[in-house]
Amino acid sequence: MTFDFQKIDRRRLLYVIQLIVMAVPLIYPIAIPLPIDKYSRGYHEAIEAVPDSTVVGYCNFISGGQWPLLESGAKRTAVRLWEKDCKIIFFAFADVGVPFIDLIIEDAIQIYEARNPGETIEYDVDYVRLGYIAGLETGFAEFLRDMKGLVPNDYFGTPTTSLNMLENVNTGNDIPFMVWAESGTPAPYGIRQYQETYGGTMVEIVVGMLLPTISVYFETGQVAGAILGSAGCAQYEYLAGMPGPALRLVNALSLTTLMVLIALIVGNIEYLYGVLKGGKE
Amino acid sequence: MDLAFTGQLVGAFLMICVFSLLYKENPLSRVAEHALIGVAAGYTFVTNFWFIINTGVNGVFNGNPQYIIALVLGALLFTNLSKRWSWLSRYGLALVTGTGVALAISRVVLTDIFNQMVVVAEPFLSLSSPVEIFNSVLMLAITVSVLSYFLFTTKARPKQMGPINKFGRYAMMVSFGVAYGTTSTYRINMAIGRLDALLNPSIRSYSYVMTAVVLAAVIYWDLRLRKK
Amino acid sequence: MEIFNEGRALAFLFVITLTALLYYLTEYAKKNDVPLRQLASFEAISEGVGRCAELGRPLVIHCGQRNLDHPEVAVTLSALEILSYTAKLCAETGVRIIVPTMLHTAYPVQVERVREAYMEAGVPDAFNENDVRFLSPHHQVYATAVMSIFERENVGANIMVGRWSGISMAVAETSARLGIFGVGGTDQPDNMPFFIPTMDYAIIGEEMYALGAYVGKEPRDIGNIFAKDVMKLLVIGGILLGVVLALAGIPLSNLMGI
Amino acid sequence: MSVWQNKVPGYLISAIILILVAEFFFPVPEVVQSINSELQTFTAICAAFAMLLGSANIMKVYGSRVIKRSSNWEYAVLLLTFLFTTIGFGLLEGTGGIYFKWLYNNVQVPAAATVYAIIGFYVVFAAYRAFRARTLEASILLVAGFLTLMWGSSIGHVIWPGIGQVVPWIVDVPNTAGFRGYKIAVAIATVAVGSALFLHKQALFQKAGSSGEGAA
Repeated sequence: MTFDFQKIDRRRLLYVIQLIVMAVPLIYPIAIPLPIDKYSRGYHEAIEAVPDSTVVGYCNFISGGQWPLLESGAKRTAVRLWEKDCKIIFFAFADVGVPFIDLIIEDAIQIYEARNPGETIEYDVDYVRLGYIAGLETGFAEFLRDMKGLVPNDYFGTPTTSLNMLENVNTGNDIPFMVWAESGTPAPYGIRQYQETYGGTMVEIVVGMLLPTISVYFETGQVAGAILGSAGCAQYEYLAGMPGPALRLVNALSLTTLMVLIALIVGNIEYLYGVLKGGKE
Repeated sequence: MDLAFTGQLVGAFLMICVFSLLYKENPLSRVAEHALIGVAAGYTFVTNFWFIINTGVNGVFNGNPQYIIALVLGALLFTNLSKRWSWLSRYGLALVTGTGVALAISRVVLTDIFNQMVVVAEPFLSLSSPVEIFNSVLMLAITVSVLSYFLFTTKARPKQMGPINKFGRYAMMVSFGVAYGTTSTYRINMAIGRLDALLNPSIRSYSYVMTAVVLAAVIYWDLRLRKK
Repeated sequence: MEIFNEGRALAFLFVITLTALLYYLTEYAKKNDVPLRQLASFEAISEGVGRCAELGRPLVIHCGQRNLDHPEVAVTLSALEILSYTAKLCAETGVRIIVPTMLHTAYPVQVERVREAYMEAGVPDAFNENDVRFLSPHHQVYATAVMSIFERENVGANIMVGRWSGISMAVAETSARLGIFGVGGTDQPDNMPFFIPTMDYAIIGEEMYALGAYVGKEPRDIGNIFAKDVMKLLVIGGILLGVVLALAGIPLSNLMGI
Repeated sequence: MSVWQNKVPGYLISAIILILVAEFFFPVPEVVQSINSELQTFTAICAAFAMLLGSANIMKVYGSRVIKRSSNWEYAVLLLTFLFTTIGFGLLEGTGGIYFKWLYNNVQVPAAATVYAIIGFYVVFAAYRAFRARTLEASILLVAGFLTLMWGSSIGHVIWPGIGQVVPWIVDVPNTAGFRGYKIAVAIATVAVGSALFLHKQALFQKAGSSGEGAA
């Protein structure tokens, strides 16, 4: 019985330490050096290379639990594009992604107006919202073939044919740049349908777990750059010159990861010590 | 207090209740758990109900009478609640499974078999540096040995192949190690994201108070349980 | 007019070869003995049931997270075979079997499978329908509910088959922490690492499908394994041929028409 | 009777597989294409019914707990209250309703995300307790995992700058190759299950072999 207690207590002790390690950087900012990886650099360079006044597609899958990890990059991307006078078309292929588009737009407008006093963002001039589109890959293929046919009305019920911003936009050829904000499972169909078929430039915002998937497409150049998780967001905040919340998340992540490394080392030293002493564990 | 702020507080309270699982399972974590299952089941019910109405039932009345077949097959699934008639639900399941399997067969051969074979073989077209030669040969060796690890009949896998299979297993462990690293990072990141939501300046002070209350209650229950 | 869609002739040949092999090797297995190599996880299942019988504790088996309407349904079908086998062992030894599930499409099938196993074991009345439980279709809710089943019901063995995603870590770790005998794994690589240290016997990748056939031991199962082995050898041969061709300057993709 | 119970559903599966797979490999007439597209809609509707059945089952399981007053039945009452409240708002207001969305956003989303977040805590404890170099295999897993984690943390780059070269190589070469073999094996098995279902050599509803071959 005593053995059990020991085990439980050690477990709780670890949880408490972890809680502190995670929370402190969230409450008090600290400075940890931040290496910039090639994916974020590619992302930044691709966005900077977008010609002024380009029409940009912005598909959002981010929702729920992944939102805090990726929101910073998602919003700052929209801000940076607006600063280049780009016209953004927001849409989603997952119904859960729709409410989060509201948040991206609202906050991005705030950041934009704070950075560019006196300038405003207007609907149908700087962006339009198309809401949820069903059908995933088949839906996306159809979307790029005949956008106004597939989506007769925008999110607010206005006919897409009467939107000024979309006057000359109806196919993948009219959208030279695409932001693909995923969260969980990778969807290479975006690459297949848009990049391979219409040859536009594509950047992705994804969780860090998808590194192995994204690296394949990055090496072939099908994806010009990617924000990978909160670390990628923090790097983009730095590159785009817009400080934000991702830095504190990534600092917390760095410290907690360090804790995992220490836990691995300590656990194994204990184990080896036990083995050397001849005990079981 | 407006609806949005109340929502934030309720959400924060539930989050703290779930986090209390880290100490021990307790009445508050059970409240959160059951609230979650209840709302989730309700949400599932409602979204699918409206999907059936909008796509199926409306479809029948608006030029797609064939959808009546789908509605009948779907409704037959409910025969599963009875012992005697449960076999009727097999028709709906046959439709669902047949479609799933067929889509898989079509997709998998090209992407997961042929394309993978090609990427192993084609680096050998242009080997320029010793590093490239090493990498390509290593990748070939690993892919083949892992594949041979998954041979199960002794006819296809004689004993002499032992060392190759072992090498394959070791190589897989490298992959699992990498997966362990990236997946762990992601999980930790999720935890940090939740904590950040709790520490959001607009509700931070409430979070502190609620955490203290929940923790006190949980410890109290735990002590009482131990006394018993 | 073309006979095949572009680039798909070879894929068709592949599927047809596999189907033909399945057919003929099943016939072959009916007449001949095809020895299989040892599979540790197969013996581990009866070991788990045995432990539960000794200790008088229930056994938990779950069939993963892939629904029957998903393109990747194959793994769930194998999991269902393992469920039938385990349920029958449990029915024979009087071990209570708890089958939590998050698969709304497979739930009815699971009820039938367990009911049938009890009927075959000759104890149809011992089957308790409420022990096959649809907990929730949501991963996270399911994980919490299963974790509390582990704690409340004093479970003796935990068998995790089928496809598992992120929650596998929580479920497997909880079962290991409570000292529950564990057999499990998943067919996809990303969550496999969590099974290796937490389970007493890990089922790695394709072993899941093989296990589904080991439990049946019918000619059709043996034929299935044998056919897949032949296909794997063909793929290995194809890769090696591709390397030789590549060294001669011919890309394999041209040859395959993709 | 058994024909309708076993054989016919089995033939139905074979027919569906045949017609859908045919479209993938061969240029088929338009009528086949439209049948396939209808089939996929049918499947979606049928799957939605299965979800309803799932919810109905939750009601049944927890409802019987309340009726039998089995242990912890009070929580079952709470669960059913939330369930029916959600259904009530959802049916009255539709899926876009304020209260329906409020319940989803403020009960389900935070609670579910936190259950996920808890896994982040298990990761550290599992690192301490479970990931040990017991065997050569476990050691390989451990070293690769350790390096990948170190690479993922910016502090790792400070401790050892070389990590920036080593880990990408591990990810790109041995890791990718290992997964590739693993994936091919699983893919072959997937096709085999499909073929077996088509040939009626894989059971779906009943245990393999229980009613001889041909049982679906």
